[in-house]
Amino acid sequence: METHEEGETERMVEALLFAAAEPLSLVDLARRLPEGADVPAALAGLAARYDGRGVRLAEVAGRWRFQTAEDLAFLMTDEREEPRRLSRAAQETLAIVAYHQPVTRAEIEAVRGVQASRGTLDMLLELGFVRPRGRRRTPGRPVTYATTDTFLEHFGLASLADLPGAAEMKAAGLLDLDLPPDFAVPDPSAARDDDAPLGDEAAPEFHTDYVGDEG
Amino acid sequence: METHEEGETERMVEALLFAAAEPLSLVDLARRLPEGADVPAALAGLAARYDGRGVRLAEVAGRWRFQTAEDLAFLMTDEREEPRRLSRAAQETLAIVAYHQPVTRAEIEAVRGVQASRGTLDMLLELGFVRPRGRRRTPGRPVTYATTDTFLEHFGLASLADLPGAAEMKAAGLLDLDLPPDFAVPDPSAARDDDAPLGDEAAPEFHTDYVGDEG
Amino acid sequence: MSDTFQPDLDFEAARGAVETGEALIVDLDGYEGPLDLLLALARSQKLDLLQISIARLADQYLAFVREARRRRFSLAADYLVMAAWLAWLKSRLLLPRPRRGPDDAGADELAEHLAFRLAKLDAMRKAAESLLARPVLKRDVFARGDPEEARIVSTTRVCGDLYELMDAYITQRKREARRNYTPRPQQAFSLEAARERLRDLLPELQRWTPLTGVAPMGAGGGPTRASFVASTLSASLELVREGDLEARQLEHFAEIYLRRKRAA
Repeated sequence: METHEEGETERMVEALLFAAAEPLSLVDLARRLPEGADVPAALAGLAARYDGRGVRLAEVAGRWRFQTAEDLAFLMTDEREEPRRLSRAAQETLAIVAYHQPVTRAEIEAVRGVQASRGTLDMLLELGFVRPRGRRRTPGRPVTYATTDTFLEHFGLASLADLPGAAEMKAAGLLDLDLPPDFAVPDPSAARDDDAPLGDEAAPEFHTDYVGDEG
Repeated sequence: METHEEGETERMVEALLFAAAEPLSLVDLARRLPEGADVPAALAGLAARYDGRGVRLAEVAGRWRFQTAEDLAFLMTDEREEPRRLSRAAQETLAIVAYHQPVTRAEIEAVRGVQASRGTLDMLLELGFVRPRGRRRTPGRPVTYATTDTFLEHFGLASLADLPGAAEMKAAGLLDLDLPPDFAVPDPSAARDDDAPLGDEAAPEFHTDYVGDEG
Repeated sequence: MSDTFQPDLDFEAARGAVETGEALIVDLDGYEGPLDLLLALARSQKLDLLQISIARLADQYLAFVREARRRRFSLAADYLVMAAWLAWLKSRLLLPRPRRGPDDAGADELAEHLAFRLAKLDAMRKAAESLLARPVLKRDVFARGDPEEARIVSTTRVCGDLYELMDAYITQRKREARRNYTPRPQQAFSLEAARERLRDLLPELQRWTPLTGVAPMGAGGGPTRASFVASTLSASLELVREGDLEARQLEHFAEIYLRRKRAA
């Protein structure tokens, strides 16, 4: 029958090994435990306690750590569906689409000041956050992009009108005083809808500028 | 007596939770386990098994994780991170958001009786404890704020229902945001929303024999 | 309500409070506004905030404000507004109750509301304390320090973060606002030059040749390719009109082909 002290030492070793970022040696453990603690006995107790469990106590090169039981290793190979964190570039592009929709690729690039890499917008399309929405009635008839319902759900918004505006950005400390006085954040829910729908290519409206915007 | 399957499910859940870098939900666990595995039963079994140990099973933000026992915090000197100290204003603001959510900035200011200084809410937003949630359907459509899963995980809360003292405060009417229409304590911060009464205006009932929460 | 504010503070009441021996520590730095100060005073009066005497609280507050003024502390306006209101409220509380009109909130009711508001702030303050007293992650309790290599991560978490989205947006808009444009003067391929060049090329255009092949490629510093193409197109249309060239396009947006007009 183990004494109270032995039980306590075992608990402490258990907690230390659990929270440690790397395997701990006997010396490491002894240094962090109250003086006189019987570390080997505690390790032996723990090893017995975890015997046959989903996790076991293992000694690796004189250091101790918890590791998954060998027969359950198959559980650990499952890596599907990692939550994809958006890259900074994707986050920025998504933000511009959200606030300026409907927006063309060229307009996104104008705000970002860099060429939107093809991949960024494609990734947002693939993730279902952004969709092609229509064509701007301007020369070249560029495709415009807008956000999707998935976007709203993902960010917990009831509607586009719920996107925080300039006042909230200011409240959140994001707006500095050194911005131009005419600085404004567009309200996407109030955006005018004068784009041509997608897929009406059959009805040409332009006769003079079909040379396109090459170059 | 537990069956072999139950024991195996418990081992697998144990292994997964030990290996996980963050709390896992029932769905996360079920997805990795053989079909038909009784995850809640396995969690209950694990909770009992680890009761009183150096590591214990905790539910945070509706997800599960193993964590070291609270009474062993003194051992964890190497792992401890010096948390960013919250100012008193930030602490109070966080409490108001937590207990009143969704809540607008004006409502926070009304409870505190002072204008929110810049930096208070942004710090909470930046720490990831608070997030913009939507807009109140009232004139001006002010943005509402709510707490995040990070908040629950940080403070070890299974859900918002576990906020300390919330039930008592609610019963005492202390969590109502609706101030009676004739409530006229001068409030410098109220200038911005002086004509936007929130929600229903039924005057709360006052009983002079409220049991104070200290008495 | 503003018409009911008394412009003058009720200093008699304040003096009374001082004479009753209320210990006053005038240190405004410690308080976050008048409500906070009132709460501190109320707490010193009674533990149950809903049982406090608002008249006495008003006295305490006014005495505090008066003391602050005597020591020439500058008081923020909201402290003075509160003082005026409390002085008014106290006078109403002490007066024999007048017949009330339907819109006239009773002084007792206002006093109750104030007590309730203090209780509310107090509740939140205690809530903050009890939150911070909880076992906090990485301070009191610790998660696994060395999770497995093959990361077992939660997939049901929402990773969309509105704050990050706002931040991403505004960072760019700031960048945009600060960007200095130094527009280079556009060099255009003049129509004259295009005509001249096309006339020179006419003998070579015996077969249908795509416009894009006829227009100069453009490289280095000169006009852009778009300008070359546009001017060449315009020049070719002029030559068509003059009867020296033929142009053809099979469908909208398709390539335009040019050919020297054969002599009739």
